[in-house]
Amino acid sequence: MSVRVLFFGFLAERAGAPEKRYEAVTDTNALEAMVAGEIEGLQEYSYIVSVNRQAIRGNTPLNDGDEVAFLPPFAGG
Amino acid sequence: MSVRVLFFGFLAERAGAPEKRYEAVTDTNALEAMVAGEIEGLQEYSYIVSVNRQAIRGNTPLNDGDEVAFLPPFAGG
Amino acid sequence: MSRERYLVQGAVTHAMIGETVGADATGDTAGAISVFAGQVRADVFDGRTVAAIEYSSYEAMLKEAVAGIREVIFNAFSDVKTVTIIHSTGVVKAGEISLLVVVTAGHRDQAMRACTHTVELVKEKLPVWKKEIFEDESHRWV
Amino acid sequence: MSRERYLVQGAVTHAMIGETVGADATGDTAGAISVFAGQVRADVFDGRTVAAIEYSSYEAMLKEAVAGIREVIFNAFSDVKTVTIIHSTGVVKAGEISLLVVVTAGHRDQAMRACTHTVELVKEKLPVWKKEIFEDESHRWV
Repeated sequence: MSVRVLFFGFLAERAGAPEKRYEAVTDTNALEAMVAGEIEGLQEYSYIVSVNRQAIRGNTPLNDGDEVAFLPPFAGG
Repeated sequence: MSVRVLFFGFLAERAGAPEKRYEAVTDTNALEAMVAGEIEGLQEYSYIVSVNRQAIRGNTPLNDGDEVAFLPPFAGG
Repeated sequence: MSRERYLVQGAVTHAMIGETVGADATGDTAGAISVFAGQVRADVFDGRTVAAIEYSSYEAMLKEAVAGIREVIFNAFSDVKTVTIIHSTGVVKAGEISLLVVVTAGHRDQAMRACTHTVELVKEKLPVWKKEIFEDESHRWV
Repeated sequence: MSRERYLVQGAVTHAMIGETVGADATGDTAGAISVFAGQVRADVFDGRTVAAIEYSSYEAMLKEAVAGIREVIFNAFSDVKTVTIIHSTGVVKAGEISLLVVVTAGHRDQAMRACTHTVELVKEKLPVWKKEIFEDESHRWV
């Protein structure tokens, strides 16, 4: 299984790409651990995670083809 | 002496003209009495009087060349 | 900033809204622009539908009233940079705009509150009268 | 009323404000039009002056967020007839507009309150990010 992961705002800059693909990741906790290995200091940043465009709270199982996003605080307007 | 008297809104319609000239009128009470003789039911209408574009309260002396106006409630916007 | 135009013959056009914002929101320190436009409604009164409103005003007093409102707003809202008030005179048809208020400020809170307050003062302070003209050509002063 | 355009590349122009009002304030039952425009300020941070803001967004989520805001407003304000939200994406220079909100309603009270509430929800709910670009070409995420 494979999930599409999008990074926005300063997290896109930190991740080095706006979009990546992760294989064999079964839930969002596992994904965050993998991403934390690539983005130094991720734990200190304020952000939310969405799965298929819905913000999640707590660990959420992932399915093949899901679209996960790492969203810094919104700053529109 | 002579004053210029302006009527606005429905009072212009009731007065039959937007502007009239009154002679030998020394204060606003005297003027209102004269106007009341021309506009039937004036006393029952809600309006304010201005002298030289300043709203007045109570009787006010008039001088030659003054501009008096009869103003129904404002209805802008 | 001084805006000399405060009366317009007939309706305020949609283009005039953009032009006024463009004229007022100059410079790069105004972060917020708040606009209110009042439009003539085809209200029904006593079975008759409003086709238009004919506005009249006491122009010399209106000029002073507009200046007075702007002064009140600038004194009350220190972040406000410009205040423009444009009111129609003459006939404005239902569905057309008869009042335009544009306020610019550094930040949105004062821009929006000052715009609301300006519109309230316009209703209260401007020597403007309106005559509703119904579709059957009868009329009513409101 | 459905407004399909909610993202615009670069700045919202002054003409677009008039056009949006013209498209929304149709018919003759809307008496009040309330508009808010947010403009990029040349703020100074740490001795550097903002020359532009580069906006980015999560477009698929943004579309849903705009629809959600409109639904909240229509539910909260029964007199509101239209709500349009247009946000810039890409680079908007200081002194240019990056956000346009237009609300039409029967009467002014709900038009103005709904416009204010829409702007608050835009700040809170739209998945949009901004990067301040300073005159020396350095940048800062805000």
